Amino acid sequence: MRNRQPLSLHVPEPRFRPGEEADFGYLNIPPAGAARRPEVDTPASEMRDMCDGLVRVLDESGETVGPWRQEIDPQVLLKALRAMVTTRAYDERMLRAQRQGKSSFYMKSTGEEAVAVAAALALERDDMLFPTYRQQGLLIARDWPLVDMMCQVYSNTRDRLKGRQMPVFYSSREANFFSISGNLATQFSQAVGWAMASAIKGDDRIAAGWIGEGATAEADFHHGMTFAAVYRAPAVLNIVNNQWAISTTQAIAGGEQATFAARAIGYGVAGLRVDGNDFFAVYAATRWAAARARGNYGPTLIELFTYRADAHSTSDDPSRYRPKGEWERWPLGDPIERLKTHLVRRGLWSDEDHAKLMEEAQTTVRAAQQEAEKFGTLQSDTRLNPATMFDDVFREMPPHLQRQKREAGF
Amino acid sequence: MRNRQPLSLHVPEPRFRPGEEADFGYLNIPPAGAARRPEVDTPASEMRDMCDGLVRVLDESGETVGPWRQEIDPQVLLKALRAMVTTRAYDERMLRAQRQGKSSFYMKSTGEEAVAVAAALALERDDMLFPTYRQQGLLIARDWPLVDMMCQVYSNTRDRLKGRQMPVFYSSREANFFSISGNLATQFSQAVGWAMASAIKGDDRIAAGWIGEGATAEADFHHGMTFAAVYRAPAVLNIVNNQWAISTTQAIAGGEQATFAARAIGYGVAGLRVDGNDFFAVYAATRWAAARARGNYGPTLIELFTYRADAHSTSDDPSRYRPKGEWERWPLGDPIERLKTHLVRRGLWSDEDHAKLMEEAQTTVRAAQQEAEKFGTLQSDTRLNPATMFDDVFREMPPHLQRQKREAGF
Amino acid sequence: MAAMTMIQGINAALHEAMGKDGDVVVFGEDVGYFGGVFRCTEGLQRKFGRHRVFDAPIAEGGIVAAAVGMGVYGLRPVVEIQFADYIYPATDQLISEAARLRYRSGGEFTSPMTVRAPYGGGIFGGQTHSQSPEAIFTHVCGLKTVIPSNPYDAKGLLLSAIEDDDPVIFLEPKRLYNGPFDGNFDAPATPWTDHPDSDVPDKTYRIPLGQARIVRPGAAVTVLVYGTMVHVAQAAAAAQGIDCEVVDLRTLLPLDLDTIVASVRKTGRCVIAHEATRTCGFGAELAALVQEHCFYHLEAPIERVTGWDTPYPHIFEREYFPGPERLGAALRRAVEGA
Amino acid sequence: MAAMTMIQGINAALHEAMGKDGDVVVFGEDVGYFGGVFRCTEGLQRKFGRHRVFDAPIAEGGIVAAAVGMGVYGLRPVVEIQFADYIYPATDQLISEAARLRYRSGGEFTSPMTVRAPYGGGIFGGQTHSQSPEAIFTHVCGLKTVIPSNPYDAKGLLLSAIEDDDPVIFLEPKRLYNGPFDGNFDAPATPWTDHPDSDVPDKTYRIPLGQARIVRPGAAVTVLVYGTMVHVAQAAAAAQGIDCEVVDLRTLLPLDLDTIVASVRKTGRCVIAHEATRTCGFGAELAALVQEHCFYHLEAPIERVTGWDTPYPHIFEREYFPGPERLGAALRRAVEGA
Ligand SMILES: Cc1ncc(C[n+]2csc(CCOP(=O)(O)OP(=O)(O)O)c2C)c(N)n1
Ligand SMILES: Cc1ncc(C[n+]2csc(CCOP(=O)(O)OP(=O)(O)O)c2C)c(N)n1
Ligand SMILES: [Mg+2]
Ligand SMILES: [Mg+2]
Repeated sequence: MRNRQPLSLHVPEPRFRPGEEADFGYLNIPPAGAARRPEVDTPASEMRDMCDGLVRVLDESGETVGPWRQEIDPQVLLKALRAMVTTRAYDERMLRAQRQGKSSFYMKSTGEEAVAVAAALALERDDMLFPTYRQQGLLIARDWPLVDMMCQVYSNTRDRLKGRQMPVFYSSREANFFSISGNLATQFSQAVGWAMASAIKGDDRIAAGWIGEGATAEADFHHGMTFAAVYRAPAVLNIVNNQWAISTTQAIAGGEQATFAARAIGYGVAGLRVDGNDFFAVYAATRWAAARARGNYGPTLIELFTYRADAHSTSDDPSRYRPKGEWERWPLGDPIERLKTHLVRRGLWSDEDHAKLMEEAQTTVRAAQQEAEKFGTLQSDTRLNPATMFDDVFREMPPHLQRQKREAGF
Repeated sequence: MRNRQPLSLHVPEPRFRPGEEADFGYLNIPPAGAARRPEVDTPASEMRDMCDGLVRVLDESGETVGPWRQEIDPQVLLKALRAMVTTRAYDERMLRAQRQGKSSFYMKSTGEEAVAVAAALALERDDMLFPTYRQQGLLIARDWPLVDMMCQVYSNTRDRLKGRQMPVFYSSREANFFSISGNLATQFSQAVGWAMASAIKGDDRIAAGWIGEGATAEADFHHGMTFAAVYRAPAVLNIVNNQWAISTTQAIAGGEQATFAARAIGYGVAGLRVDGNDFFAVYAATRWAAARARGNYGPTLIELFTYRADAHSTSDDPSRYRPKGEWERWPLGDPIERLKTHLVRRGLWSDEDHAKLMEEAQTTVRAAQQEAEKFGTLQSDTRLNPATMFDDVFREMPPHLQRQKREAGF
Repeated sequence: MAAMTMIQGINAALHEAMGKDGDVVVFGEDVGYFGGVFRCTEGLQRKFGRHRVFDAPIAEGGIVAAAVGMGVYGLRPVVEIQFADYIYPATDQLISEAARLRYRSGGEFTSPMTVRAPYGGGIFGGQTHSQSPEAIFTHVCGLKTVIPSNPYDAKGLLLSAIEDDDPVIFLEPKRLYNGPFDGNFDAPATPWTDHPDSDVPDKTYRIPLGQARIVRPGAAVTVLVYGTMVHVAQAAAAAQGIDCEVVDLRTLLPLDLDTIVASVRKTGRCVIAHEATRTCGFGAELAALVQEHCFYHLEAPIERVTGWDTPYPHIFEREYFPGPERLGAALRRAVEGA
Repeated sequence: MAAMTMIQGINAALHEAMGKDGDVVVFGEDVGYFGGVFRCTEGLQRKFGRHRVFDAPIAEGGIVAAAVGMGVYGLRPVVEIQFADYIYPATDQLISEAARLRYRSGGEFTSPMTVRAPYGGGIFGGQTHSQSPEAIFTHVCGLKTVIPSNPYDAKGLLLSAIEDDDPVIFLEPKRLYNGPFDGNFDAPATPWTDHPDSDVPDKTYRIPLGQARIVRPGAAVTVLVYGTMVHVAQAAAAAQGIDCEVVDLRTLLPLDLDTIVASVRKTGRCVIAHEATRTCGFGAELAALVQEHCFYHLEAPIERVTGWDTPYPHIFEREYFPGPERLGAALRRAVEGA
């Protein structure tokens, strides 16, 4: 079997690069309402098709349609809209603050607000969240004080993390929001460990974890999926597929060969592929997965199909690697606009209300900012006490750190 | 949504423990010939069913049946039988040698001979193999000298690995057989790197990697699958599911929720689930995967469904964790017996021939052993020169190692 | 009071910890029904059930990650890494997560886990069943590292490690599991029963982390050791007839510097021994500290007797192992120096 | 001859290596079309094509594993770990595989890879964009560790690293990428152009691994440094008006011990500085070696000036960074000692 053809390496590329016109026509987006809704106790092996489809509830006209449609209390919908609008306003404001030198760094979640807000509202307040740096909407939807978040971003004297973490790596035990790590993916398998612990103790709280599509390539994703599958951990595991990992296309993470939801199939875990810009879809899918977990039927892997509308972070310049205006062309639209359209259509909301809400959000954020800046910003002279730098390495400070603290002059 | 039921942790257990009677009736084993045979360029998404079925060619009567049936030159079949019988005889002999204190350790592949021998014969001699410690059959089928293998097991003066590696961690560049690592799974992703390199250079050689079902839980499995899928690496990736990982059931690796072949689905990689005790099935599946890889259609994940007939290693005592006689009850039988039955049925072989072959294998192995022992065993006084201990850490020995070598008195 | 092997001492500590605290869980590869490849978890699953003692997938990184999550929930996981050589897949979860969690969360979240792993050579394990990776972890702020040298300490230190609210790497000298080993490969194996430190009280007792133990008082030279080398040091001292002060560190981090400094200031000489490779081994830190704190008392260079900077070679264990001869020569150099 | 930044020097080395040897391939996170988050691989994909320069999945362990396999095939992979803080997921493939392969295969298989990673603090990166993990790798036999301190060395050392047949960890002080930094946070940033070592010849040249460089000869005290600290040491010497002999190690392993010993025997005093945490940092090995080889010449304790044994705190970089003041105080202690 000689004279064989030469092999060649396949290197995936994004469809469009700067200078080109983005056209997402190639994506086949099933219509809203098309996806079936299995019972929450359906064996994973009998719902593999859910990994290739797309759970969508809100159609183009703002109607909620299909089996995943469910009645949601208008108060919850309005709370959701407010949380998403506030999240966007917060992001805008904090980006500006970073540009003004008030913080060293910032990361926005623009376009992905529904991913976090819908999940927060679909889960119970005492369920434990293991997020990435792009789910600030979880905290905001849980009514966590913006001032507290801003104090972390500013690393000021009220930063509960004592100036140790880069901006946006929030942590709040009170909000059941796990400390965000700078190391990608690690929280994903930890979430499964937490869920296992809850099951071991016969508790009824479940865990939810998030991971970016790019980070699914890390070991922790595999470990989280394996442990969740083997021990049927009560966990809702979310992959946020926003198409990009800094400059790298989702295809380099394996998105070209299969959906990210399909990863679930290999582990025998229930998988759902969901329109991440559709509040109703994310809410319904999260509810479904939470019910499955609480019923002891095991974990669910949810791919949230969305788009990173803005730069990866303040250190990034997307115009170097992707066309401008991709976001405007994104076929699944803007999660805030879509929820708004629905509410207006139902007569629960109006353009005036919306303008007012945006105005209020601005005011809230600005007020919080003023309050937070009372405790300083990155630029302030009044800073946290550097002596605290030696605390919390261990529960009690061991002798060598006491020596070093003295050596440092504290 | 309060008064929720308490959660509980699911901890998989093997069906049978010592004292119980093993009964594999619960396994549904499709009949030979039942599995379809897709074209080698079939998109992975169109052959997911292959991950749940079982490619089987040899039926109970020793007939080869179904679409995976292919003509194999009788000379190849006889070579295969000889290689498998020799492998088993070699294992027996080396186990005895270890018991006699001639080596520190040994690992048998009893019951899994077809997995290695069929693959070796289905691949080209210049394809690169990245095995685990349980594919000694690869070397034997490639006619690698038993004496050389034994010298490694004995760590004697002819051990090309200079006494550095534990027994059975063979390595042979000449045989395109990669250095076996004591760290599980690492070779799996390395095999994919080798395959990528071959593709980068426009070469036509492919890589084959093996991993135990237990080790699939390691990061390297995920990395290997991800890289193979993304870059369509020309690699044949084998999971040897022999049901056990030392004392741990395959269910703890995730085998309860899905087949191991199904892992392929999540990555969008072609997957095949194969009767690992069926020489014809393993051969045909490996051929199929190799053709797919050579055609630049990408990698294939093959689950070889088999059973670890003997102890994990000479340090292990399976009677502590599984019933005696499981192997006798294993529904897929003994790979050697099954190939023999086929050959006899075709009139290519007879019980006499077989008795003679077993006799010859014994003789060959015994002769090789005598030859190998000329160069010593673990117990011998004539040993490799300890001064060589400092070689090969780096290409050239750096000053600090030269100092240490002197310090050691060399 | 019962004469126990190291394995039994460890097993006893695990039984006590699980009996006392329902939040202690044990998992790892083959630790459940089978009781661990070295039998350290024997009987735990039978006694405490599969929900608290279970086999884990072969994924050290996943095992430690799960333990981090469980710790956040409020459990006290005790995980086993089958061999210290296989701890590397878990380094990211150990270094970036377990060790950093308390700090980065301002004290809100912690990781009270114990990671047990057999380490060290001398059992023909070759380079992947013989390593001593302690120095990698002692370099990581936020981790404690403990290494017992006998059954009594093993039980007392393991109980302290499990009850400690910070992550502890607990390395068990596998060469000592079934009997003391002084580095003399030709001597017949001796059981623990003949050794005083094999008397392990049934009652609960703890040995605080961070306290060294002077196992042999002496005036001529201070010998800093831990784990297997504690026994080698005593043999070397006896063989050389040198009045060594042998200090068993027991905890590498936090280190009992006071005991070390007091001893070296008294003897004026110091020899350090460990099985790990030399360059950047823990002996380097000890040497640096001793000369920083005892410079004006030192009468000879501090000696390091260690494993060579090569992988642990299967067939050359004897030549690789820092045995009594090499240690003895260093002791002579130290006492004769200056 | 052109004035280059460190980034340009590294980029130039990569261009030359790829141009000269068709077996050199470059991959890592965001290194392809984008050219790397620090732009070190800028232009490589355009010049050499997607088959030789490409983005990798976010899996450091997979990246190094693929590089091992490629090395076995016969390629010379140069991989980028986006930040040294993210190298931990790759430790098993680095320690158990790349470092051991030549040894365990009796020299049959090797791993000629170069692993590039920006390291060190000073850019408000917090604990996960500021680490200096060199000591973890210098402890591992089979790995070489190289750290340049200027554009000229960066190019010459990187070329040697790529052509080296053993695995090399190549750590790039990110704080120096765009200009020298002497630890004075208030001083205006200075560009490389004003620095003599920014003159980078267009022609190929190599700086052999294992050779230190005396960047400032002196008689009063030997200062052992590498990377960013080379500049801090010179600033401290100037500020203190102490006649320091500043040795830029450039390669940590293999170490140029001869140069170190000769210098300390001359000065009788030694100060070591690095940004990494102190305990078991590379400074510990240097202190141990210096006292072993220069004991009778030492007139004062060897000083270590390092990052504290805490994670790198985002807001307290200045207090954490071993700057000229702390180094200066140590220099004074060293010269006044005894
Ligand atoms: C272990 C690790 N490797 C690399 C990085 C650097 N890094 C930070 S964010 C990022 C991209 C992540 O992309 P994705 O997972 O898709 O999440 P997204 O930013 O799109 O929300 C990378 C590579 C890191 N933080 N941690
Ligand atoms: C990284 C790592 N972890 C753990 C071990 C210890 N160990 C050696 S073999 C083995 C079981 C492997 O089972 P499997 O992968 O199914 O292969 P099999 O032995 O059944 O062929 C274990 C846990 C190891 N060698 N490497
Ligand atoms: Mg992304
Ligand atoms: Mg197995």
